[in-house]
Amino acid sequence: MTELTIVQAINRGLAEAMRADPDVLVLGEDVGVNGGVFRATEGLHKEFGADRVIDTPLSETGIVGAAIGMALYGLKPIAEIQFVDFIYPAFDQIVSELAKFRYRSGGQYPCHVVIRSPYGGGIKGGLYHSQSPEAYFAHTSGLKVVIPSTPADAKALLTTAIHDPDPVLFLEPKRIYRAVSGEVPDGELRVPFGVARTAREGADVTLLAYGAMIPTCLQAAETLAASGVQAEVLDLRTLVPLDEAAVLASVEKTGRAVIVHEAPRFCGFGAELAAILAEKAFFSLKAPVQRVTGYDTPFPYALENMYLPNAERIVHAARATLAAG
Amino acid sequence: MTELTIVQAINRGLAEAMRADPDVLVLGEDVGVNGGVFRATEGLHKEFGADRVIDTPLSETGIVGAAIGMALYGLKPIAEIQFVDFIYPAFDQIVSELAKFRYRSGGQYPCHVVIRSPYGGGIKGGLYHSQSPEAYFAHTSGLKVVIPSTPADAKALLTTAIHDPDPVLFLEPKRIYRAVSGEVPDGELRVPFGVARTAREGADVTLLAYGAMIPTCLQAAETLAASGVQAEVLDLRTLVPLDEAAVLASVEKTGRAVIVHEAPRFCGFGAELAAILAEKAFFSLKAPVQRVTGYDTPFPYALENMYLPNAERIVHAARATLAAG
Amino acid sequence: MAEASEVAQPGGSDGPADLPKAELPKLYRAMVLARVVDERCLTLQRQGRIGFYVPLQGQEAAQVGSAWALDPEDWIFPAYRELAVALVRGVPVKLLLDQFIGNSGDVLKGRQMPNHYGYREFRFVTASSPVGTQISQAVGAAMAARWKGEEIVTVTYFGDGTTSSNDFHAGLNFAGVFKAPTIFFCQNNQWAISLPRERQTHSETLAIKATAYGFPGVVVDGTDVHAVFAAVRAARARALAGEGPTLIEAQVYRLGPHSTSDDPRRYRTDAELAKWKEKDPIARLKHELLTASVWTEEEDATLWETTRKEVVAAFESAEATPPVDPLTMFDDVFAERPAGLELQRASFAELLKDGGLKP
Amino acid sequence: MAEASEVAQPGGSDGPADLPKAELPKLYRAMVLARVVDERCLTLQRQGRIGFYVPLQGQEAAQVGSAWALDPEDWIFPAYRELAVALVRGVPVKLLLDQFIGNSGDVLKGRQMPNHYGYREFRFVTASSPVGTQISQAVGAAMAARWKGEEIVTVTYFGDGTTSSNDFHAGLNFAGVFKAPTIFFCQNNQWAISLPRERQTHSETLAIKATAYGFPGVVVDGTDVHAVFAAVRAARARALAGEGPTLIEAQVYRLGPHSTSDDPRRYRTDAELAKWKEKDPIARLKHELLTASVWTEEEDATLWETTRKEVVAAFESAEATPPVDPLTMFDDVFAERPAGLELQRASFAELLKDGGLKP
Ligand SMILES: Cc1ncc(C[n+]2csc(CCOP(=O)(O)OP(=O)(O)O)c2C)c(N)n1
Ligand SMILES: Cc1ncc(C[n+]2csc(CCOP(=O)(O)OP(=O)(O)O)c2C)c(N)n1
Ligand SMILES: [Mg+2]
Ligand SMILES: [Mg+2]
Repeated sequence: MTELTIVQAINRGLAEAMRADPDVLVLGEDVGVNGGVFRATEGLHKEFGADRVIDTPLSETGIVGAAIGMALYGLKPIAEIQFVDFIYPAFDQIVSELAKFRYRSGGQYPCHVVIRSPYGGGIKGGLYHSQSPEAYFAHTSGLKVVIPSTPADAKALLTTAIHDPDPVLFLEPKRIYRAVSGEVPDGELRVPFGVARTAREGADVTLLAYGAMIPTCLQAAETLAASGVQAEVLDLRTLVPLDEAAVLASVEKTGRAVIVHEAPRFCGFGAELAAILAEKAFFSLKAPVQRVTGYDTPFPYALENMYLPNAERIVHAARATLAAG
Repeated sequence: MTELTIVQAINRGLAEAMRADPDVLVLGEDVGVNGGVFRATEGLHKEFGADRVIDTPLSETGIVGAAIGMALYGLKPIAEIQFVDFIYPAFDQIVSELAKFRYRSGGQYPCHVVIRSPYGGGIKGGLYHSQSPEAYFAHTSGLKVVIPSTPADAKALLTTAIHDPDPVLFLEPKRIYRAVSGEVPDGELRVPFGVARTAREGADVTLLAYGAMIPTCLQAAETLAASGVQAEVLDLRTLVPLDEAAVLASVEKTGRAVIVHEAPRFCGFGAELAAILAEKAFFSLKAPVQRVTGYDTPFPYALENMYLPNAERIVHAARATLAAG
Repeated sequence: MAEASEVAQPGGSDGPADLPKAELPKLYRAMVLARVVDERCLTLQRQGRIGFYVPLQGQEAAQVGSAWALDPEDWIFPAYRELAVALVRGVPVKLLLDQFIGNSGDVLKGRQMPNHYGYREFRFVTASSPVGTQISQAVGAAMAARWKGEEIVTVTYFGDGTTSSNDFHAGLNFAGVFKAPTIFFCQNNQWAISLPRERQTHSETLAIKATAYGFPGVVVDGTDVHAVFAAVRAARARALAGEGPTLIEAQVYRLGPHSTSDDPRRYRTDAELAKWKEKDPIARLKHELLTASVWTEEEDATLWETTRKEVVAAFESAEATPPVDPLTMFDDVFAERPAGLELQRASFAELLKDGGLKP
Repeated sequence: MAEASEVAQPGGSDGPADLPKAELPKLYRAMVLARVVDERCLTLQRQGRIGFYVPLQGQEAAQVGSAWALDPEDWIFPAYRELAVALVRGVPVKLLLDQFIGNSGDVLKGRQMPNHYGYREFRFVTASSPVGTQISQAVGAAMAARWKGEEIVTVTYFGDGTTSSNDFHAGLNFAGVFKAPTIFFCQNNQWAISLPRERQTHSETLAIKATAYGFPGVVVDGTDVHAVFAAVRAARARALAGEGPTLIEAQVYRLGPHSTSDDPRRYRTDAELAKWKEKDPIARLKHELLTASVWTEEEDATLWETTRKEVVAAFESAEATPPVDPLTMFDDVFAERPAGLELQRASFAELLKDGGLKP
């Protein structure tokens, strides 16, 4: 066990996977000599060389396109997109190619690319260094979408991703890259996809969240606990595949749900969660589902802290569901 | 009044807008001499010339980027994307630029581009000529998303779009481009955005849909009527802005909702509708919300008719909600 | 060549840059086979027996000449018009026709439109519709092959219009920077649907675009199998010598429509078509073979006849192949079906049983 | 120039390609102002008084020389590093600093990171972060201007790394095909964050990439205001004569970090930096002015001093400007707020009143 931050755990996960398997390689902008703008690939260039830790030209479609070609050929490429806000030039490669290769070829061409990218607010990045576009990818059949919230999960889920036979978008909550640290087991460690984590148990209301919103939810849960309300915090970990069973089990227990994410509300990932509850937990729900999310505006700079869901808003929503039914 | 198909109504709408305003122009692949692969721009090149009906090189990012520049400069460009499946190379321009220009500039640079594009299944187009990606765009704050289902609406909503001060993604249900025809008033005609259309009244269950699913819903409603169930069919027309009031009013009346769309279910537009119902119509709902949608796979070729929602599936879902509560 | 509907593989990579005379009839056979399949499919589409078709007439020499210059181990990243390349690779006609129908014999399980095939076995990567995406993929695969120490090249095929795509730019740029062993084979058939080459880009040639990426671009007459073969051979040698990629522009003409959905009379003249018909690559090679006395008119008549019969037979066999199993719709989204998809499949299976779904 | 923190506009478009000697001190003042703002902002960022900053040191001559060659009616599509261009355009320093802080004086309403400004009034289009997107937009605007019969050009600024972007390719290709009156001004500052120019692309120069689009590309010494001015002047004349676009590669060096988040010592050598420091464009122009006897050391000292004071004063004034009104967060998503957003705004307003939101 070693005490690591999230970004250190990711770095560790990358290094260990590369040591274990010569087919694993990393490519992206500034991932080599510079070690990545967040230092997630620090040291890898030195250890594994420029052929396995590839500094690419400034083209996301080139990065993902090349990674796809490598994966088709049998390597296990890990592509870094510097900020997920800059993934859109590669959207065609991701949606039209990466997600559909296995299917369109009748299973002949699996395409196990991992795309890692920091996402979300909290670093005063304004419109273009703060976005949470997970819903786009979760809606794209054929992609897995993974978002860790702890150092141990960051390493373990990344390891699973690297060995998964399918394409994985691995979104890293940059806001808590360094803010959160914790014990991470040494050596290879995997967490299976599709298994949510109960970050806190509680019987009165379920908070459904992921990534950087987990610490915020835990904080809200503390506040609620002070007034006798026990909130359960479910960390989804993988949005695709989704642990629907865990979501339903928790809400069936508590009868109340508050969904939390940073992305704008309209058609956000929370909509799918609410829809699942409206379909499958309808008779267990005691009150309307609540969503605490970013607003339906682009992500603002100066007002970032007012835009992002905070503990107060979550507490407010939890109280509203408790009062409602 | 003239009897027109949907594609003819769109052609009419374009021609009339161009006649009325010299700042309106059309650009895209094969829109000029060829009149568009679906003939939506037929005749325009001849009438308005190559400077206003611009055949572009094969680059969607170029088309949308150039259209944005034109709009910033004060023109009213209408960009055609040949199939919406090919919009992804322009995703960055749409999501990062078009949708955010007004906001990021503090209101200095409105960006009134209309992007027209055929969407959806029904023409045996397989993975890449059949997709329904409306949820991506509906989740993108700053874009309006419009989908007509009748010839009259096609012309009127397009006219509104061309004169709207904001960017509009205008998705055309190619499956019913020619299958549906109807009376279309001559001359300028607008339908305001954000006002749903009751395509059929009914008190027992609400079918929420848009585009090519409207005829399918109406067909399902006929079948239901034969067994004494009156389905209300609400044609949303504009996904953004959404006529939430109409959605809620209908479901509050019927107490039951079936949401229908062609896109895959997971994180599709139907999720947002279900979420809104789970939040705001919770106490009116008598039964779990149902979604009848494309499956969470890429769009298949040979099995297209089994993939697409059909009247039987809708009837089945409607009966399920009637039996449930 | 035992059967006209299967093409003998070319000889390997270590031959000379000149096509041996004795091999020419083999290339010709491949071109004829492609033409016959093409003509047949256009008819079948009109008859409603296949849903769609993308013809290649006029591009046979470019395709056969380039494919012939490759090693069977080389990877091909095609677009949707590379029928003759697939045939040279050895893909049986029946297998292609299964794909056009989308039946249970289709390796792709009926998932894609006609012409969007691919066969791992033949190192012919499954095509998609969005243009250009295969280009940067081919570069990545070449980098991977080199990393694995395999002495192969990747070849990607695309059209003149596709030089405007995002991945043309990204792919060629990456290839230049990483000296990827990739051959960019552009079939400039003068049209991208209705847009002529001159309005696609203002560059003098398409080949000259390689300058922007720091490697050679060459123009070849794509109706001349020799020129094409030699250019690809040279590019392949260059790539394997570690000198990097080459862009080849093969100048050809699309004699037919863009696809069966297209009507070229809307945008181009009969005169232009007539001019290019004179350069029909099949007539050209036939003339050469006859002149060189390695082929007779009699052999030619027989070839066309037997080929036509074999293609008809192959289609009959494809048409008799059972349809694809509906439940396969839920396979291959992922390696394993996640719980949510499993539920969707179960409800689909139930509907299927109840007769609520029609093909 | 009455105030150092505002730059006098250049003379218009009909002057000669040579910069008149008498005008040189004006260009020098603009460059000094840019340098002073730059130095100040680096300090302010370290002090936590602004959140982020993108310096331009080393690129002043390229920016001032190019902007000086334009007409005030020309439209500029910048990236995020074009501070000196904005100053030449006449944007007051205080207004820029308001943007860096994101206060209520900020025309952008505090919505963007520092350096991502834009001012319709000055025909300086609001920048975004994704690289390259402005390039195809500039082409569209040029086509629009021509359609409206306006005799202007559009100029787009971008870096060496951005030549790899999708919209570089699309924008230049469109411009070539449509002969758009656009100037593509590439500041090759040798680095794209940590990637050196040679590994960004394998082409000989960046300017040569214009060949791929059928129009001229020229290389200029970007530390030489004269060379830059002349190149832009020529390109502008060409564009207005209907002859189409030009790509200009101004070779410069980013003397500072990529941004305040970057540490260039991780990827480049002191020796390289030292070599380029000798070509500091400000020292170079100063030397020329002194040699030509149109400037004295005394004037120079005064200029730096007064400029520093004015910039300090401008920042103090910007810092004293009240914060942006939180409720503006919901404006400008659309021309009018739709019902759903209105509801979100109302609940936000309530939370705000209750104290549930902190800045
Ligand atoms: C990204 C994208 N945009 C548009 C299309 C529609 N489309 C299909 S083929 C084609 C023209 C391609 O021209 P070219 O590259 O010259 O190839 P050719 O068809 O002539 O072989 C177009 C516009 C597409 N398939 N992909
Ligand atoms: C599409 C996109 N990908 C990545 C980034 C992150 N990024 C910001 S600036 C930059 C380098 C740009 O280099 P260059 O074009 O040379 O301009 P310079 O910063 O040197 O002026 C990168 C990679 C971005 N802004 N946009
Ligand atoms: Mg072509
Ligand atoms: Mg640079």
